[in-house]
Amino acid sequence: MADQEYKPSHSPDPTEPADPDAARPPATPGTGADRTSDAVETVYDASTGAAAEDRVAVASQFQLMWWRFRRHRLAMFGGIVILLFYSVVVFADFLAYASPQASEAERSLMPPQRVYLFDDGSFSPHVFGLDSRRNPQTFQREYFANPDDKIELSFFAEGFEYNLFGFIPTNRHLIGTKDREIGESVFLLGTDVQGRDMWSRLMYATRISLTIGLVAVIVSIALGVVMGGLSGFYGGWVDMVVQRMMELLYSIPTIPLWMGLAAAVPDHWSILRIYFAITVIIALIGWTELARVVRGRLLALREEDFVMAANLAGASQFRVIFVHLVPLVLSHIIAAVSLALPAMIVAETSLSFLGLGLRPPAVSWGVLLQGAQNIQAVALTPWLLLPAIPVIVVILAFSFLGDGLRDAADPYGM
Amino acid sequence: MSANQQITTPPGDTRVIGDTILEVNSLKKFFPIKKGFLRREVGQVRAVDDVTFRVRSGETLSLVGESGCGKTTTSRCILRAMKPSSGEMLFHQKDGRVIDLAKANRSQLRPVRREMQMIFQDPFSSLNPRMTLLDIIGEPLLVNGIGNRREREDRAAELLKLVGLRPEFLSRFPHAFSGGQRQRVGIARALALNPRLIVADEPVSALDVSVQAQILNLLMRLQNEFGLTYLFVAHDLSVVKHISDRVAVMYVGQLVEFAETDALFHHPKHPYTSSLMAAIPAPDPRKRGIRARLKGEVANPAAPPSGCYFHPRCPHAKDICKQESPIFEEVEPGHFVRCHRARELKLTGVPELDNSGAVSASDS
Amino acid sequence: MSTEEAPLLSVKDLQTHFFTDEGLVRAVDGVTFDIHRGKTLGVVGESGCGKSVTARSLMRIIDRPGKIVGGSIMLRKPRNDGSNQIDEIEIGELTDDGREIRSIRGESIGLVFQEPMTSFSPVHTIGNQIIEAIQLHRPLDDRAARNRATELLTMVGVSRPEERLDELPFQMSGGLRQRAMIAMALACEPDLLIADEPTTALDVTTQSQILELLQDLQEENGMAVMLITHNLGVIAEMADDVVVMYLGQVAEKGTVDEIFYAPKHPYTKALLQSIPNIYQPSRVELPTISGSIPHPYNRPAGCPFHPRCPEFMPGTCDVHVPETLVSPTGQHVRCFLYTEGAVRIDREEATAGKDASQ
Amino acid sequence: MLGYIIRRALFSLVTIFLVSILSFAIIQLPPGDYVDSYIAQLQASGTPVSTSEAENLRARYGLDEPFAVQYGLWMRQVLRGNLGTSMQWQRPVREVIGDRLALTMVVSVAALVFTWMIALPIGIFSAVRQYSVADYIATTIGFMGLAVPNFLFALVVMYIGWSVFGLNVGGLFSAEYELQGWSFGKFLNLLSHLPVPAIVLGTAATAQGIRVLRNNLLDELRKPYVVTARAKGLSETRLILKYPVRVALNPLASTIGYMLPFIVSGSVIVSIVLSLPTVGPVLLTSLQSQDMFLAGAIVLLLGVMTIIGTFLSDMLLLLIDPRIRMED
Repeated sequence: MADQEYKPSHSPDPTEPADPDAARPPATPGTGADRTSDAVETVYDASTGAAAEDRVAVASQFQLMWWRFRRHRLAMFGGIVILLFYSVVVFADFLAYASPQASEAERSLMPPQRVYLFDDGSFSPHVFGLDSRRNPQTFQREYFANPDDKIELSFFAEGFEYNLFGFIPTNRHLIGTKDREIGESVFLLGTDVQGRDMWSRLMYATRISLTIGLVAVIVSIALGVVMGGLSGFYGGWVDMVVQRMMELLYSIPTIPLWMGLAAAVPDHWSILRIYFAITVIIALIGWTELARVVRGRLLALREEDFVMAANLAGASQFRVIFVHLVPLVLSHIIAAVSLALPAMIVAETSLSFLGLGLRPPAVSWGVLLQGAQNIQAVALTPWLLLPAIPVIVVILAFSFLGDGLRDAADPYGM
Repeated sequence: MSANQQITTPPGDTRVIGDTILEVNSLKKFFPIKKGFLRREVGQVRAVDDVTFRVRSGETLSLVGESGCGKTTTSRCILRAMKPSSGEMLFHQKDGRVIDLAKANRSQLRPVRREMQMIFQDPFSSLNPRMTLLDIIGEPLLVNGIGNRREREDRAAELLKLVGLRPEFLSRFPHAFSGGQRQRVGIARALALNPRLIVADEPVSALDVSVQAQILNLLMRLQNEFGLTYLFVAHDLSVVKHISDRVAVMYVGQLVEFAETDALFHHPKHPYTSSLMAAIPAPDPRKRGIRARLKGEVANPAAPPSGCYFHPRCPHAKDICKQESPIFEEVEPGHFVRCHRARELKLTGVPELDNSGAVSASDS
Repeated sequence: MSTEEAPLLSVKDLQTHFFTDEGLVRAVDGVTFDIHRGKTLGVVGESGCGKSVTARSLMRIIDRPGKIVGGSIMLRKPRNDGSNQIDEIEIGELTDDGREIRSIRGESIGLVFQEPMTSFSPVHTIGNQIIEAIQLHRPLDDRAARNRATELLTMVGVSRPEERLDELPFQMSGGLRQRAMIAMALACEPDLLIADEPTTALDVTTQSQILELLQDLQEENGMAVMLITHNLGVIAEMADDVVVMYLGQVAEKGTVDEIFYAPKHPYTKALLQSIPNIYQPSRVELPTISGSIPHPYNRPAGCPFHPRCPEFMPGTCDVHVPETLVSPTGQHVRCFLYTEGAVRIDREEATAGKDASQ
Repeated sequence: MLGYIIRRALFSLVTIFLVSILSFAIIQLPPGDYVDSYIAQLQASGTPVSTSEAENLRARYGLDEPFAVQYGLWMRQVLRGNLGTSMQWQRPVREVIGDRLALTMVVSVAALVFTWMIALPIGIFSAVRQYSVADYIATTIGFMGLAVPNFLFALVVMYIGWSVFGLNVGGLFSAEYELQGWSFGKFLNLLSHLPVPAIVLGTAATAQGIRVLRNNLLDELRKPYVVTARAKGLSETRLILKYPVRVALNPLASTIGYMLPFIVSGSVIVSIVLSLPTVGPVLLTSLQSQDMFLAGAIVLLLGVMTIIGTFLSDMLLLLIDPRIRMED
């Protein structure tokens, strides 16, 4: 423990309010917790709001955080968007109506179809079939809607076989076509060069891109918490070494390094192996931010009096770390994770986009966006840029969520 | 230091001041100063520099001094929150065994910790915001394997009542309480293991003035009730005067004076103590008047002056004070001073009240 | 309060509120007092009583979401042209960052803060910051301003002032920084010095040095001082008149003698009794004020002190807001105990003198 | 202070050393070695290579030695300024990337300048007018800037440039200057092409800069010294610029340190999309074709450049923060 009396004088305590009289926000949302009466000396019970007050008094930190978080509209919104996206991860097969690999040169680069919801005033969602012909000048295929070829859409239609949740075999999909070959004639978001359905591919890409981020984050949490924890709790030379490692990784441009490592992943590996290799590469470099957060919090908390109180009570190191410190750092870790996830997703997307990450036949957002590399071509087929939208939306949602979590993580509003 | 010096407890006080509970002998704590790009040690901050005193069971002994004088470091060393550089700290355990805290290792300290607890200054940082009062107060019991869950709950409730809080509060979290109430919780936690010695580090200085008295009364009541020994670290001399039996004054890591409270406040023998007394603003507008103010600033503990550390600020300094360090000696029974001129100087302290309650004439 | 001359500063029914997300905080709620030339007004109160906000309101430096919502702050400022004319300026009506209010800040009213550590910018030298304060209000060139700054540091008892000017705040001790702070506040010889807890962060010995310095300076140039503190000892030592605040309101107001020897408000009385006094015998049970200060968001109805008041009268104190009463001697108290009139105040006074000295 | 500089410089050297090991590891990582690729290349161009020739080659390059020895050999070359030969280009690596490295720096610095030109005023404004409409707009733009990955932003800019204006916004030079030597005209042409990559590259960093500056400034605005300055009678604008902004700039100076790696990283990937003649596209093709000496050299040089940049930003911090300057 550092001696309190010899702290360097130029680091004033940041938690000290500048003006003792200035209105401080209450420690807890909404109700003033300090009102609780002093039992023995005086009975000071306000007649109103006593129930709400008791609720606050016995609320745990996580409840307080949740109350505070709930007031952060953007963060709530971000959270809901994230949940929606992760439900796509779970139900990708159900939401897709065509196999992501089913290609057909005849249907190359179809534009998205317009969906008509009503036919003669009655609800009957349908699209029109497309006729194609090759433009003799440009040799591009051009498509025309055929109003006579009405393709009706139905919900919970039968389609290709898959296992729901990985173990329930089924062939139901959210939408499908009546009395037509499944996945033959509906292309809600158009097709790519090889005539593969963009909508279905996007569903599968979402699954891959979002899980790769999640797995990478889990790996980095493990690394970050262990390294940051060691560094922050033990201080001294352990801290020194970990700090230098973090600085090192911080001062190197990561993308070239990622690219170098990713390029070393052999072509002949299975999709799964590549998936994990890329995850690990991303995580190896991404753990520093988490470690920094954990370390900073631990260093601050280690100096708190309640840690000393626990030590003096005879609590073991183990208890001090896991009962006192870790729960207090946890909320910060959660916040940091929600801010780290988008970085991981961008990393995967970038690498895959460059052709150094996941490679076809794997489908991820980055892989899909490879189709948009040639911008002159994209100008003619703009729907190939569509996968950019989920990337941006997810990252924004994570940023909002993370920001809200970070604010809520400290109920005392640091 | 004579161990048998009798302390007279004030009227109405039921305490029995007993034998030595803690002997601190030549305690030193130096912090290295590192400089340059190799971080070489170029010097030392002598935070605690040869401190010797005894604490008797049942008494309140206060450590006072200006910030940076080493009082907090001393208390942290005694609690073994930090390891002293050298010296002895002999703790007399309940069963009569004596352990040197300075040399004890973690496992040897464990049983002693139950007899020695601490009350903190900051009522906010001293309670884990994630734990209920039950968890906080019950922790010392839990980690020492005392009682089952039910018994711990009963004990915690009892402790809450003892410090003036409602037992229903056990399920609440610290954020629901004001500073004064939190300080009570901290006191309850310190009492959980039935300690004999409590180190209180500025226990009221973070509290509102109107709440200070509540906590001081509580501390004194608990002391009477349980025969607690307090080592009280504070800078507010009015509070120290109010609560202590004996007072040790520190200056730049050293004890400069040590005596019973009344002797020290009314008849200080060290010029520094006298200056401290003179500096206390009295809450009485009719006793105003410029007193001899202490000039200059506290010496730097990394480079203390020669001779007596206080001589550059001392109005009574002579040549000898610049050259020789005075020794800490007993000039009157129970009154220890580190000053070359302790026996000859007539210093003023806080005026004594005569029977009628008026201030005696010795004060201006 | 028997000064013939019109007060330097008259504050009437000042109200400063904070509009926070969680609700409205009436930090200052109808505060009235005068400050006279050459006198020291002590303002005592515990955390959240609004004493600092009051001080900042006088200079119009309330941070958002705070706002002065009512009352008047009248400054009587002597004209600079040598005539004996006095300008009456209503500070409450000046525009926020306008020229007029800026010419009052630093020029007519100086401010000294509690935190000598953080009250100076950490990356500018002390000299830079003091010279700026001089040049803002005085047409001096750099050289002359620097000389003036040296003079100021000498005046507040800083040794080696020339060198100190080029030092950074963190290189100085707390006591020195507080002296430099006072030097800066005095740069333009203000009519009023507001000292907001000037010694709270300092040790007793340094505290006494700083208090002595303030007394000397006041004697020399006859400025008025508004001294804000929670330390009754400091008030007793320094103040001529005293304002006792509780939760944004003036509980009691009078001369320092009246406050210490004839306190009227139960809060003042309780406060005086509950602080340990070095003249009292040790280890006696102190009379206490029960409970703790309510959170500013949860101000009790009626008299704000009623939940803690030993003289609480149910049905009155917790329902109605007490009026401010004035005794013939000019002592103000805001309490229902004295509503029958000034007679009761006089009766109290006869016995109270003895009480306080016991 | 000198101690600090020496410590910092030493640390930079150690970092460079570690980066060089990482770079070398990248060279070594792909299955097979340089000779395999070389032989494959020769055979592809119709020159058969025998096994003994291959062995000779291996011995010559020290490829049969352990990692540490090979690293030593590589470092000896690198320190002499010989970065090896690019297999793909059949030219010394130095020649291949010389100009491109300089242009990488130009683009990165342009992005950094853009970042601060935008982030400074917006950050200050949104802190001073916290919770105003303008603050919300700045914050939202900031979030967008952070959320849109560089390469996507580049794609979108390219797409809009092409589909709306019919322009190819890529590249750093117009076609007529592309292959020419350096001239004043070429320089002007470069300047006219810089804004698009600088904006694309700088946006994310700008967003980060705004957030960092805003947060720092909000912290500083609450400090007592601001009230002190206000109490002197200083006008609000002067006050904010002289005090809190000045103090808040200190952490910003160190921000440049970690922004640089960020920007250089971004430049690699943005250059590929915008086909800028920087090292980015070369790095990509060299990685794809396993031209490992080239790739290793680029990773090493980018690393060294950013480390030097970080060191310089630390020195800048030293210059502007007297507190650090005064220590030891």
